[in-house]
Amino acid sequence: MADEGQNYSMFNSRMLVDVVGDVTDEALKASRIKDIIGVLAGRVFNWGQRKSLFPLHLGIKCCALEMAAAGASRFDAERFGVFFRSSPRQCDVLLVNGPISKKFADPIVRLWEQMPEPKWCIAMGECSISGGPYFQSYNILEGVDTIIPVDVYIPGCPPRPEALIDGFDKLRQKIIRIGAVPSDARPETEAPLIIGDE
Amino acid sequence: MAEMWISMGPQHPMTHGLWTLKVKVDGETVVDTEPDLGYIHRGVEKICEARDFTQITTYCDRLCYASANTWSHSYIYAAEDLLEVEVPERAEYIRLMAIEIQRIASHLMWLGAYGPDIGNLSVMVWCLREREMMMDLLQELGGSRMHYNFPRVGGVKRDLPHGFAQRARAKLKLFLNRIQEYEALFDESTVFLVRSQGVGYAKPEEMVNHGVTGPNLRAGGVNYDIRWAHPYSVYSELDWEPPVERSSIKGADCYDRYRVRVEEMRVSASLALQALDKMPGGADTHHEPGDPMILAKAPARAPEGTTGAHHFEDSRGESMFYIAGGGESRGKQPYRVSIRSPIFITIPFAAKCMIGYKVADIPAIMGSFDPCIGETDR
Amino acid sequence: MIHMASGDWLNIVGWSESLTSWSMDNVHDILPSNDIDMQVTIPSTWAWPEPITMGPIFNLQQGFASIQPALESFMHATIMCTVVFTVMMLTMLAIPYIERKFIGRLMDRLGATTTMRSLWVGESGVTAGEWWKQLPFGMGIPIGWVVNLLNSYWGNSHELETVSRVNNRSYHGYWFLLPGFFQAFADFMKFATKEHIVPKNADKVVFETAPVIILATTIMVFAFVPFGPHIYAANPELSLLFMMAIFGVAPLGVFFAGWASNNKYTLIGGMRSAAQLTAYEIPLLITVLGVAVLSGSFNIIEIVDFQMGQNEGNVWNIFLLPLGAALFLITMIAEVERIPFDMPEAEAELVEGWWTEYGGIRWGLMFAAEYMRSYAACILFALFFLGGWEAPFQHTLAGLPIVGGTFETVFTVVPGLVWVLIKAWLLFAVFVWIRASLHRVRTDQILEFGWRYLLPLSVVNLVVATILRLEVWTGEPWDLWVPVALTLAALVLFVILAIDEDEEALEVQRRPYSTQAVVKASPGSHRD
Amino acid sequence: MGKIVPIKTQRAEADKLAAAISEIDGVEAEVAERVSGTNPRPVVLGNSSPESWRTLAEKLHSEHGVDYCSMVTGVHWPEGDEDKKWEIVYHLMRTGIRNPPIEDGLVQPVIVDPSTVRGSGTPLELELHVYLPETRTPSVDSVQDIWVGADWNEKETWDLVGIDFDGHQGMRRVLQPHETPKGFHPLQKQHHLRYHDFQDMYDDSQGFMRKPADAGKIK
Repeated sequence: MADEGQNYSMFNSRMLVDVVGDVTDEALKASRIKDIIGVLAGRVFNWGQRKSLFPLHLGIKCCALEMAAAGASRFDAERFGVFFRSSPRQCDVLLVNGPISKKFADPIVRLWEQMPEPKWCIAMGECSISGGPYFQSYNILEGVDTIIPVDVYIPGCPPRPEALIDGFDKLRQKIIRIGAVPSDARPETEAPLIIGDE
Repeated sequence: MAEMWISMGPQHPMTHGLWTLKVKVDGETVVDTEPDLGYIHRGVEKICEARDFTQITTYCDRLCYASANTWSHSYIYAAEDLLEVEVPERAEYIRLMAIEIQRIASHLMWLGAYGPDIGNLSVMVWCLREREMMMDLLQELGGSRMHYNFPRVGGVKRDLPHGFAQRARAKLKLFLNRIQEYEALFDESTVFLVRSQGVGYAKPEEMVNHGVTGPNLRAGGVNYDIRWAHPYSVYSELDWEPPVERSSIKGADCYDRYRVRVEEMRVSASLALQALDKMPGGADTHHEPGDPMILAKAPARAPEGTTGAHHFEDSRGESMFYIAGGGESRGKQPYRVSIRSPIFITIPFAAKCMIGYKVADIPAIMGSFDPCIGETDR
Repeated sequence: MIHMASGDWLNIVGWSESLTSWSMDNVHDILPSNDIDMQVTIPSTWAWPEPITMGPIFNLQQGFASIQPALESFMHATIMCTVVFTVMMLTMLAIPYIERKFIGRLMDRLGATTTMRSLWVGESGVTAGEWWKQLPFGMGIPIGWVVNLLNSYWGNSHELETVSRVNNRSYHGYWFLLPGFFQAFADFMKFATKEHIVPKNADKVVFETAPVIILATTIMVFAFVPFGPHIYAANPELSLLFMMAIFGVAPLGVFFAGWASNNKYTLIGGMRSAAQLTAYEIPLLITVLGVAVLSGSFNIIEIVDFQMGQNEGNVWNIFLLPLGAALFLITMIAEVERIPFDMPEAEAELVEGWWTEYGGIRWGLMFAAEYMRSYAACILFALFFLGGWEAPFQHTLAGLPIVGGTFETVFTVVPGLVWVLIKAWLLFAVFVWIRASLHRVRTDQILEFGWRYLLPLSVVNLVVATILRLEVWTGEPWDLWVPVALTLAALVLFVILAIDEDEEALEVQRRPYSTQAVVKASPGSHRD
Repeated sequence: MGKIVPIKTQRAEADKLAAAISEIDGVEAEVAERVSGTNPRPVVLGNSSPESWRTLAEKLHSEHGVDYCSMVTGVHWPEGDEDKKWEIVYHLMRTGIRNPPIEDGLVQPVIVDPSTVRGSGTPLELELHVYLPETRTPSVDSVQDIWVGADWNEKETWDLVGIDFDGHQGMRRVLQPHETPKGFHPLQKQHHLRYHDFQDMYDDSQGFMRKPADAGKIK
């Protein structure tokens, strides 16, 4: 990752690292060790990524209470590794649980940008899927997918906590199928997963 | 340390919802605050002008999502005033019970959110466990977990389901002795007392002038309550007393607001139990949906020039609906619906209360006023 | 070794010493005798016409003798460091497991339930297909057999088992698969593969080095923590001072992280943590000094042996210095920044406190470092106050008439390491219990509590320790009345202090703790 | 049984207040009846001219103890008759709340017994209408300094309905995004909701074909 903005004062042997890096990479590829490591490590990292999905502690409207109920003791989402963090840097899933008004459009895009790759977006509830009961309003965007690429849609107003946990299950199935690739590298043919219609 | 503006941004664990509090901080003490609302403004008043009277109840459920029933009832009473409908006695008792159970669920949601604000996570999970009990009861009445669309103009569409009274009594009695668990976790922990007593003072006269009502006002030692000042429903038939807290000299602080809400949960539980006992026709009889015992015939159109207004004691303060009739499609839709949100008026007051306290007190003070941003931004 | 530590068959230090010295002697013998002096000649080629000869570079035989002791101690140190590090890392895995499961139980819920089984089970029916076929040279085939075998017996090929896991609360795998134990693995694997983001106008060099400081000092603490009488990486004469010094460096890294992320929240979080840790460093050191004074030495192993020794102290320090134990617990909770002293990383108002801007592996490592510090705190409490690797009532049980024999064999067979770990894990459960029941104390109240209450109390504890050591201790084990009297006094005092209801305030319905926010808030002062 | 404020005392107090207000020129008030559910409630219904509104508000606050402003509503009547194009409704209340007295360092909570409440302590409900003729910039005197509760109500009314309040400090948009264009006040009748005239929207359940051209773009 040769980012030119580095002002490391330490020894910066970018050129040497690049050369050595390429040579060893070629050697590993030739000896097929890269495949072995790639496949085995890929399985372990895929397991790690899908078993610990940290959603962002972001409550917009009513679905936020269902998100809290899912985190509480009756529906306990933490059984599946869902642990709510409040800083976007430490989250993988942006759980959008309410209508996106024009005023909140660019803060939520900034939140999405702050999250490190690989990241996913779950649109929870009618308001984030299509504006919900407020689709005619002058101040509401018709769905989060107008501004953020969405991976899993959970219909319902509000969806029951079981549906939210099933949404996380759908996301885990997606990760096991496609792998934890960064959000911009995902194949275009990815049809949105709508729960309950298959 | 030079004074600097911190913006406790739209996404922040302290805000129970989406709003920004810009705080000018000098070191650790708060010098000036400025709230910025409107992040989930969705123009409900404009949308209601294109809906007819029964469709609007769904929007009023979704105003304050922690206490959906109280808000839909607040609208229904205003609509009944507009359409001049006489509500049968049994429907009033069913409504009162539904409102009081919803008030308990709303206060439990507040207590669950107030715990993590001051740092204790297990309170949230305990309170949500009890709230699930209350939501089960309301789910039997309304059909879904959070937004019930339960009242109709002129009464209640469905009567109590079979065996509801017995289940409700069992759950409410179990809840009454679960409150001791929360009080043990809060009142007997010196850390909570030190964190909440003496923080966020507010005097009753100042609160009334600022438009703050409800539990926040009663915490100041004044027993003003819309349910007896501007009576509605059948509160006059039941034996109850609005809980009042003996505050400190300088006014009501976070500890008083916490005490008042815990007492109010007990009063609401006893009100719901009394409503079940005194239900005309008995709580175990079951009428068919739409039976005149529970639902009166209501006109669908409001002619031009008629108005309806109702002040309602919501779990966060006084909520009010003012409806002007005579809208489109020959009066089937209202011309103008105006909604008063208690928290929309309380947040600027709470922001002023914080001046002089530490940064760490901001969630304690803001949390004690029980903000619910859904109703604030309408 | 100045002091022959108590006997324990798991004598890793001894084994590694004998191993290195045996191997070094053999190497010494195998080497060629001293008459061959090494000479190297490079034949001539077109570049250099005549051959180049280099004189005796290095006469290995005599030379080796001079470096053998240094090489030996270096080998011994590396072996011991790796052994202690692996022991620490493996046993530390229980810490997140205890935290997640115990706080889940206190919160009336299950907590994490990931098991190794989920590696081959896939996600409710969706599996990664025949992934092992992509391995070259047919290596995948045996893996395929194993996965199919596991799937057929404990996998999801059983239709009845793919019950919806959402509502079936009993479905979390078999107890012997330790459900939830591998959640920490999964979290760390995920942290390792996250994108690394450095905020644009952050102070890059400091932003990168802060996690290194925190992690390095936390691991260095374990160099001096003995896991058993003969399991330690280093055992200098003043190991206690070394460890306490290193323990105190991590807040510097916390402050660097707070400063470098160029974010108002982290700046406040960093300052708060620096203030809090300085306020609690001094009472901690004085309390530890009290323990050292009572046990008569600064070497942690000698402190534990003093508590264990038949002919020395033979009483655990918790019964001699109950006040010291309580102070150590409180200051350690503040030192590792757990609730109720969690202000620097306060969820409610500072979003995440000083590590808001860190994500990915840096945050993962700091998250692990925080657990390591709590683990070190628990082990230290076990060593200083709960008699380290001595089984509870070891000598009295062994002395019992009939049953004594079995206890005797049990205590000899079970190594000291096991007792240290049990005590440390139980103590971490107390940490989690405190986290589940207390609220977060405000920063100025934390500092004020630290300076006004803990500091004088720790000095009192030091005075009690010196009096006990000089006046009451007569060289041989404590006679019984001393610990009993001290513990009883401490318990009575605790009960009296715990009753903090102010009757007069209660019956007049005044509030016991009404304190002013502007005026300094302290518990127990009754003012309206 | 539960104690509530008896209707008779409330109506008597309402009549007294209505009579007192009617004396101010430009203001006429009478006691109307609002029935919600089963309980009738006397409400002092008055309308005042824009000029005499400020004096009415000060008199209410100082003499009649009306200490609580519940809500300010703005209504736009484009087809209304000539001088009633804009309407502002003030919902006020007399709560009769005093700070609880303090005896020997202890606060004695004020427990009002509703059934025996008399005189100026009886809670009352007022609803005052102010009508404005057709103007590009409708405006009324602000009551921000009399009832602080009306402060954010007035900001919201200007933000959504467009009625300005003279003498209001810090008038800004509270609910709408700060960058909304100057003259845009959505609750005025000339603005319509999206898909307002797509009546056949509802028979085409997906409605995708009829999405407006600017779907998906942030407006």
